[in-house]
Amino acid sequence: MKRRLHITPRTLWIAFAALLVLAAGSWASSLVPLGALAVPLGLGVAALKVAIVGLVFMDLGEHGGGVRLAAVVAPAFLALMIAFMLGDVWLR
Amino acid sequence: MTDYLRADRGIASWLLTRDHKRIGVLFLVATGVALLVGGLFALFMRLELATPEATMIDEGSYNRLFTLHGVTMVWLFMIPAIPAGFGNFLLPIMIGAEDVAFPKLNLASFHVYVVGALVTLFGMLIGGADTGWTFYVPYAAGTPTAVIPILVGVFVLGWSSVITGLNFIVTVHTMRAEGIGWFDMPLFVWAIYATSIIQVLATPVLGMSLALVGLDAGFDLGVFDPERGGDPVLYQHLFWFYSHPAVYIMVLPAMGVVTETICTFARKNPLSYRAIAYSTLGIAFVGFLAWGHHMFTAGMSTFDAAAFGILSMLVSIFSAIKVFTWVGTLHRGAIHVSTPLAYVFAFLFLFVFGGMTGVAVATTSLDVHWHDTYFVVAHFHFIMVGGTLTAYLAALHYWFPKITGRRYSERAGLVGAVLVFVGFTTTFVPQFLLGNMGMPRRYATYPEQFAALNAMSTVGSWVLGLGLAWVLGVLAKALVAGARAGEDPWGSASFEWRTASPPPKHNFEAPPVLVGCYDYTGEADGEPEVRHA
Amino acid sequence: MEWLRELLFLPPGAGSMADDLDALHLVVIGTTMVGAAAVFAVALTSVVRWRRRRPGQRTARVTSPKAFEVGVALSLIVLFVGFWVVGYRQYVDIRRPPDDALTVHVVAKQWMWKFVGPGGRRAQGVLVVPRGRDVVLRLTSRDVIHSFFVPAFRLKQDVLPGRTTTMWFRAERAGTYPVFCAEYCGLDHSRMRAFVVALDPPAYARWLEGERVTQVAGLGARADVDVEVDSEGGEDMITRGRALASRYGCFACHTMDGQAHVGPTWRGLYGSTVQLASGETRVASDDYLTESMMEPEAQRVAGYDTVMPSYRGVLDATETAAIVELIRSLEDRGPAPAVDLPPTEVHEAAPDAGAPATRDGGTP
Amino acid sequence: MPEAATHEAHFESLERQKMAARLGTWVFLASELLLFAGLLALYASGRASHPEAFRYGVAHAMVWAGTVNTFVLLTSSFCIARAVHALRADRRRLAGALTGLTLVLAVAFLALKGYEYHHHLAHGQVPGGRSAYFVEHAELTGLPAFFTLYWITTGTHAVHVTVGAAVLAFFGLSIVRGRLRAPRAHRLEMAALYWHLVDAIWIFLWPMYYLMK
Ligand code: HEA
Ligand code: HEA
Ligand code: HEC
Ligand code: CUA
Ligand SMILES: [Cu+2]
Repeated sequence: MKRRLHITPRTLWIAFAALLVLAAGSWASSLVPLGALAVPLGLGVAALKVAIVGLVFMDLGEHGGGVRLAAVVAPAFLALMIAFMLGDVWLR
Repeated sequence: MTDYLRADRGIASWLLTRDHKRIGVLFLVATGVALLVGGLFALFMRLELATPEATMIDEGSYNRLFTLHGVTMVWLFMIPAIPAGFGNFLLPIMIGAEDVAFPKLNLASFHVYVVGALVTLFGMLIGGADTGWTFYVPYAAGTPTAVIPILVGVFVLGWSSVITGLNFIVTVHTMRAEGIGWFDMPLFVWAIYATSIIQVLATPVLGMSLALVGLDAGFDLGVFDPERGGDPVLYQHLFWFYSHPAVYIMVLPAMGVVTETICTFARKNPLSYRAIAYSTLGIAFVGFLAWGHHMFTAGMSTFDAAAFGILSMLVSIFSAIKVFTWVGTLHRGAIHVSTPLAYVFAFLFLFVFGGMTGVAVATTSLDVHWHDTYFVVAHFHFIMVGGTLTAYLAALHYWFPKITGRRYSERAGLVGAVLVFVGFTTTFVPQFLLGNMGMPRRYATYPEQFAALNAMSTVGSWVLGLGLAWVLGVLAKALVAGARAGEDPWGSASFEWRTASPPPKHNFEAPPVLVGCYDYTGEADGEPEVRHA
Repeated sequence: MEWLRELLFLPPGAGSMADDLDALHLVVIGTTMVGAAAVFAVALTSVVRWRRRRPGQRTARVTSPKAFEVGVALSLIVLFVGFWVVGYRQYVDIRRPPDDALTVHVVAKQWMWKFVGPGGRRAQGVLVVPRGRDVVLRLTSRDVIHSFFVPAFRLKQDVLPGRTTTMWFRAERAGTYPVFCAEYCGLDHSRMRAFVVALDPPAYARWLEGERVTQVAGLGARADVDVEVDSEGGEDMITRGRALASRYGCFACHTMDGQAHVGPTWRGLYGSTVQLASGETRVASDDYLTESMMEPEAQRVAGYDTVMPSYRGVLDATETAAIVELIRSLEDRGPAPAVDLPPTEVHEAAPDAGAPATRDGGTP
Repeated sequence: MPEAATHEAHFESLERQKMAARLGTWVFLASELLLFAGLLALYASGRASHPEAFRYGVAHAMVWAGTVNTFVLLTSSFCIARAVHALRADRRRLAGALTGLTLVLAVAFLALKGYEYHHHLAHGQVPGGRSAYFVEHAELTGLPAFFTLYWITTGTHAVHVTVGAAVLAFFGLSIVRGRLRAPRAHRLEMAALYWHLVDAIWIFLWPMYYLMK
């Protein structure tokens, strides 16, 4: 039973290029004052980049349930932890 | 083929073994010692609390005692005891595997445990810490006692716990024998699996929080110092993010033991396999979102109080489902009361009571009175001693023949169970009442009005100690002089009983047929009779 | 009700919330007992009814109907969520102090409690309050976390360094009630005790006029608590606040006459709605003012710069209280009286006025 | 009735080992992420209660160093991913070279980070908030918290970079010496997964500590 590889070296190159473009965009946007937008933009682009790294470099799409569970649950708990701590700090 | 005990000889063949059964036994011995040490701390504490003033033990020593008691019981005994002890021994057998997925890592987890235990012990010997097992800042960052070695010790113990959990998760996913699907495994495996998830995801958070306290204490970094923009309440969030899920690390394996014991001694299939399996997962995941119920009076926002309050209620439902399923399993069974089942009955009563008092303290407004009083102390001892320790004793008796190949005296075992139950209730029921009266916990001295109930509790703790010593004696005697146990002394259908006692080095002599671990209907291949309760 | 309390060893309730809380307590604990007993009883009867009759006995496969499982789960959810609904409403009441309450500043430090009451009356180890009047405590700690716990009121609140938390109560009966520190705080944590003395209005008035609480409440003989009342007492908080404000240089930036300077004026500030630079608005309460002094950047007022230094560690709690009192006196309604007297309705000439005895807090 | 299970040595098979190793690594990565969770949550909470101080800290970060380092790590991540593909195709020279490049980039990252730390120290931006710098900025009460968190978080990250680099160096040598070949490419894959995690965490640290003014 051989695993089929959907990710080719070409895909890697495309992903790499996308990462570079996104990073450059992040940096450029930080030069202008963004005000309240800075945080959502910074974190949003970061999330996008991490998604690319996860799906392409780390080959996440290829794996079974256990791997996906690990990849989803940990960030989810991290997010919930932050949400509840902010729910305290902001609203106390 | 020789059994795993006789397969190799010499100390090194134990300390460097990669056999999951031997590693399990090593953990059982080590955690047993921890129980003894932690229990002795408790007995000294109760001795001091027999009278209102500080008589035999001064305040400073008392404060160290409850800290060391909590640390020892939680991290050295309870968290590894059932998963790393019984789990290691049984999990591969129960899924028809030859060993865990990463045997070397498994041994490493024991070695890491020993290192952590030694560092903790070193901390205790050079004076011990007086922070409580919760290490709340800013106190823990400024205490004059030896908090740093204890923090380091617990940090290391945490990694042992992560490694064990990781190994078990992978083992369950990849090592199940052919034909054993997820819903064909004994439910104990589900319990250990869910526990492992918590260990892997929660423990690193503890590690980082303790490291931060250590940096505050050792290098004055002031991470949680309000003068420097820190916030001590945030430490509490981080600590409980681990420590609430950790209470389920302590109880889920015990619940697995209860399921196995009940099914074996009632000769019955569980009333609902899936209800138990799913509620186990439910506890593991939803359990992550209830941590704030330890902080209702800490000055947390009312929004968070509401959220954590209701999430605590939701996670409780899963436990209740399990309890009802167990009781339902007895229905139409063929019950034979032996020592393990006697412990399980004690568990049922004490866990329901302890769990419902958990629901009581999770009721936000009521916790305002109960928080940090003896009511909470009673709540968690009902679950951890009345629940988990009792289940641990059940497991010890239930699997004793499998692990050692010998049988203990049933009558003496029952006497032990009764002593433990009586001692337990005398110790901890008065503590609920003390909590209602308003006696705060971690009090070395207390006003006169609390004296009578405290005295009663102290007497109870001696009976409990006596009971446990009795149990130790009974099992020690059985170890050397017990009658030989056959393959399956209880007439159980579960997989671990389908190999010799003690099992051979590679678990099964000949490829076994592993099917129907809860099948107690007539002939194994006859059409099972299905009925509704 | 009273006998049920006795059964559960609850001290007699003396606070405004105690009765409601105890009612819920009884329901929850009652359910617990019944539930645990029922589970145990069913298990035990099963042992008898379904005991094994032959060694090799086998059983039929029994599974539960889905509807049964769902039904059980749902009814428990309803029960538990019911607890939550009632409990959370009470909790909100506990956490939200009423307006127009008497404010007492509480400072905790290892291992004692200090109180600064209305009119600057200071005391250590004993908190004197009038019966029947809402009291708000503003608590802060000088060192580690402590927790202010009054079992008779069924209330407790953690006391944090670097932050002011609040708690409120109304003593319904005159009496002396023990206070414990409920958060572990080091060596003498278990000796960090105090008393709340709730006085009938006339006795309270006498105390305000300078009579010692040991006489008013007959506390003299208590050995287990360090009761010490600051004899200088009565110093006018507002005068003190003004002196402090000029000593610490607040008037370099703030005025009391309504003119904006480097910072906003203090006149009419108290109780007004402040527009913050972040876009939010806050009501200038005691909390807000305290925070403004400790962490000016956290809630910068719109239109001003971040130039105000933090006074954390500079102003201690009694000094903060005095300045807050000063700012409060500049509220629009004109200077508040230095001393708020409790309403003097005469109660059924309480026989225990002054020297009450309660089960766990009575005079020996 | 399910098929009778038999006790076989089937779990010896390489395929199963690969699955186990891969799942084990992912579970470990999940664990590692939660090691950082506390630090990230402290940042969020700290920023919520001291927005000005945190924004001040970010605005005065050494943006160019952080940015260069971001590109360094992104490139290294790509290299190691490409190396895994190369090894699977048994192109050992390419795999070895790419692993070596990854290592060089890792060292570059650490060197630049070290330079940055040095710069902070010289300016009194130390962890713990005890320096003249913080006295000058006394009105920003959250500034010590910002810098302490910055040091601990990036420090923990740097430790991970170091460990990851050590593991990669080990496998790189094995490839060069011809001991690690296509059939066992999953070993390099595991090390690469860890490296990607280190990269992914930095991807978040970069905006947090350099960009979100
Ligand atoms: C094994 C350990 C363990 C377990 C399983 C639990 C389980 C629970 N705990 Fe407990 N808890 C601790 C160990 C544990 N706890 C410890 C150690 C502390 C103190 C920490 C410290 O401060 O040092 C603590 C403290 C603690 C607090 C904080 C108290 C305080 O400090 O103020 C709270 C508050 O909500 C709480 C709640 C709960 C709840 C809701 C559950 C639930 O999961 C319980 C669910 C179970 C049931 C609900 C029982 C089954 C119910 C039935 C069968 C229904 C019966 C039928 C009817 C009523 C009809 N716990
Ligand atoms: C797993 C957890 C666990 C267990 C089992 C116990 C067991 C006991 N505990 Fe513990 N306890 C805690 C966890 C636990 N505790 C925690 C977390 C705290 C909070 C600490 C803090 O505040 O920071 C606490 C606090 C605590 C307090 C409150 C201290 C205070 O707040 O001031 C008290 C007081 O009575 C107490 C008593 C006891 C007693 C009498 C036992 C008895 O059950 C002990 C009985 C055991 C023995 C007497 C040993 C005998 C054993 C043998 C003879 C060997 C048998 C061996 C084999 C069978 C292999 N405990
Ligand atoms: C260097 C100038 C300066 C000094 C000295 C100063 N303040 Fe301020 N203060 C300000 C400024 C500017 C603001 C408005 C911006 C802000 O909220 O940070 C302010 C705001 C306040 C507020 C909130 C006012 C509102 O309208 O919401 C309070 C309360 C306050 N200061 C109290 C004090 C006290 C008490 C002292 C002395 C112990 C003091 N200040 C010293 C400049 C100063
Ligand atoms: Cu103050 Cu405990
Ligand atoms: Cu909890």
